[in-house]
Amino acid sequence: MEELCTGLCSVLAESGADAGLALFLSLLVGVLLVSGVPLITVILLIWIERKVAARIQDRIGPNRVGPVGLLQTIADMIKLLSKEDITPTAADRVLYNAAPLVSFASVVLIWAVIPFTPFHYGVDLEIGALYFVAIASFGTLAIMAAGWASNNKYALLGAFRVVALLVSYEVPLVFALLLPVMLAGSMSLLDIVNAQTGMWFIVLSPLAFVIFYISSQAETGRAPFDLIEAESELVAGFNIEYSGMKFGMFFAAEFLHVFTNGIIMAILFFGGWLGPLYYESPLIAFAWLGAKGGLIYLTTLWLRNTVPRLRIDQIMAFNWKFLVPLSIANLIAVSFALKLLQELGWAPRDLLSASFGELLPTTVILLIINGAMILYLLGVLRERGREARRESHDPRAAIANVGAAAD
Amino acid sequence: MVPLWMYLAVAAALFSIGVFGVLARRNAVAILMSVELMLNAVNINLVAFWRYSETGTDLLLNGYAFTAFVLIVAAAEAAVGLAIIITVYRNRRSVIPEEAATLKG
Amino acid sequence: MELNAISIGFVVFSIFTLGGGFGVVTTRNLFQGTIWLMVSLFGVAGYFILLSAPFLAAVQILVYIGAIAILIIFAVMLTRSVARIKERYIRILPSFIASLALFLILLLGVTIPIFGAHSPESIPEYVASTRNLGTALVDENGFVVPFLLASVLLTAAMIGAIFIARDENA
Amino acid sequence: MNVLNEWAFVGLFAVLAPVFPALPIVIAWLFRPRKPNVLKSSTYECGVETIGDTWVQFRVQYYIYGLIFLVFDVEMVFLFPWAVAYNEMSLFGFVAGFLFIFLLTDALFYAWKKNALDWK
Repeated sequence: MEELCTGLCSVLAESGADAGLALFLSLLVGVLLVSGVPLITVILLIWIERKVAARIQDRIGPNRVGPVGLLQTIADMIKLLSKEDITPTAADRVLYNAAPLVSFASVVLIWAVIPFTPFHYGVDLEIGALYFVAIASFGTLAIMAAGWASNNKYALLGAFRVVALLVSYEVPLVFALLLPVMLAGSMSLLDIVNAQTGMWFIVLSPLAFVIFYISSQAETGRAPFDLIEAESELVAGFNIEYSGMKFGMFFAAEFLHVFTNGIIMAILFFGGWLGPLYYESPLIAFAWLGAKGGLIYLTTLWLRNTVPRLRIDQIMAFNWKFLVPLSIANLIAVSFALKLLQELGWAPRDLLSASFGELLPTTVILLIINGAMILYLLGVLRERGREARRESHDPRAAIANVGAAAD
Repeated sequence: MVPLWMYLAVAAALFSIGVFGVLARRNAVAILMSVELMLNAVNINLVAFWRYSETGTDLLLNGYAFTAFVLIVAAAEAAVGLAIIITVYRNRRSVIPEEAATLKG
Repeated sequence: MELNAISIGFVVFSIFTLGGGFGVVTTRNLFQGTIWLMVSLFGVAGYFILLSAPFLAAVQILVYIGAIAILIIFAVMLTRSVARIKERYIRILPSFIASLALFLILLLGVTIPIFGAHSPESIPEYVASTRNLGTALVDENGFVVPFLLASVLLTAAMIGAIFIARDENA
Repeated sequence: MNVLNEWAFVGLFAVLAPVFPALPIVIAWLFRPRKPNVLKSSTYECGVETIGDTWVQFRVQYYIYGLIFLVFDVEMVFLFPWAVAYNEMSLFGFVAGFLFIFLLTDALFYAWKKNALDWK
């Protein structure tokens, strides 16, 4: 929105408005334009989510309101608006009401730094990638506050479990995020996209993408990590005491968060708007970003509807004993190999201007390293799976396992 | 721009609030939170002095880097301090520092 | 001090910082105290942005609101006294006088020497970026020793805290 | 746009972002029925009376996870600048960063060996 802002700003200033006021107004228009994108998509996302889930489960899904059920979300919103909003007497009113707002706002705020096209973006912060992680921590605190302010045992227990899950999976997420930052030599999301002109980062560090994908699936509380809404075990988790529109806000935030993470992954690893003919028109660039983000989003929906939920001890063990060591090892391996190549002069030091040909030797070597790591990991996982199956056939071990799970 | 002394005045006020909390609160967790306030007041000063120092052409990073180190120390302090509080609570069912003074002769 | 975005930001963040600080030392409820602490530290992050150190601001939010707040809340829930602490404060009047005196001394001692000096016009236009910090951190003439010492400190803190907090009976 | 204008944008965004979810809630507040009664606004507990205080005791494992997370999170204070400067640094710089990560990995390894990573 930069050019629009400065353009509007100068027009307003010429028409005799105060310079500060002109700037404020142009910023306001920019904010409304940028925030409009997530707010409009979220209505569509809920419909897509339900339709995809229905198709996977061999149902039809919403099909009554509007063409192919497109207006179902609007109908649901009207229903939620007319619902009575119950605030428990024991609740801490201020925090109870603020929590859903902060939860939703923390997701919308991420969109401020997302570059839609080479020229259309809210802001290009020097610390864009870090901003994305920092803003997400507000969401965690909001969940904690919601659980506590409800003044309900189940809400608090649910919030504790969710927060433990969220903070645990943030560690591999940030370690995986370091790789695109390292390759591009910048935290600005615009620079990260531009650095992928020669080669997408998914090719340079596929393992980092896998780690990022898994942990962002956990960050958004999706299956197989959906402890947030494990309705069969936790009554409803941290949002048990919420009703009406406030309850709806937590859900809207979750749906939007999944899609936002898809877009972020498209930017970090799939070259954002880069694709054939992207320079022809901003619309094509925007379409590329939307297509890539949408595709990643669809795979998360697919996962959500096919994979069963894990127990919390399994989730934690998977994170701390597998994902975190793996993400550290990946960071060290890739950074070591790349530094060695740079010292030998085989890899360019500046990816922003490196072409495809210059990057080819680097790509091949990094791919070999990543491939070797992935093969080794698959071997480890297969062995663990075999062990687990053997244990589950042994009745005594099975009983011991049940005892451990019940704790 | 805001003049430097205003940042320092706010930092001084924040530090004094922290001191009051450390002196007057009874709960160990509250005391720890007050200590965090004091550390952050120091950080405001560091960054403000860093920003307003006249460097000429070369870049001085001392204030900037020092703030990052203070942040790390604050985090380590919080982690160990809270762990101690939890352990003392588990053994003595109390979070009041005066009541945990068993080493006193 | 004319009215512009920076001065508005300064006033807003001052309210956040000091108001949050008052909240921390006055609320009886430790959970609310934690939230107040986060309000205060958010204000500090705002100062960092005004002082052209956005990286420190982001890190402040990441470390405090993302991690330390969660840790304090966990600790509050773990150490909830069965018998509530009756009185909130001890030595309230002496503490108040002491901290007020300290504030006045700090204010006088800090502002008088620099009042009028460092006029806003003289501050450097160009400020260090995150890249400069990164280069300096691993430079042998820069901060490489403190950089590694920080790692040792964090390792020691983590091992120590786990050793202390671990419940051997469980 | 200079740097502070960018942050003014983010600040304005941060002010407006909570307004979007607040709007439907306020609209709902205008239209929704209000029929509170004691049972409805009491704490939910599967239809029975709430026993005891909400604040049940929690296991220390939550704290341990929070602690390890804190240490890794704080590590990012240095690792992000390191990653940004990565392309320009010499082998020495890389080794320093490697040592930094390696020391932290030690702590994780210690926690693993002491079974502090197990959910119990």
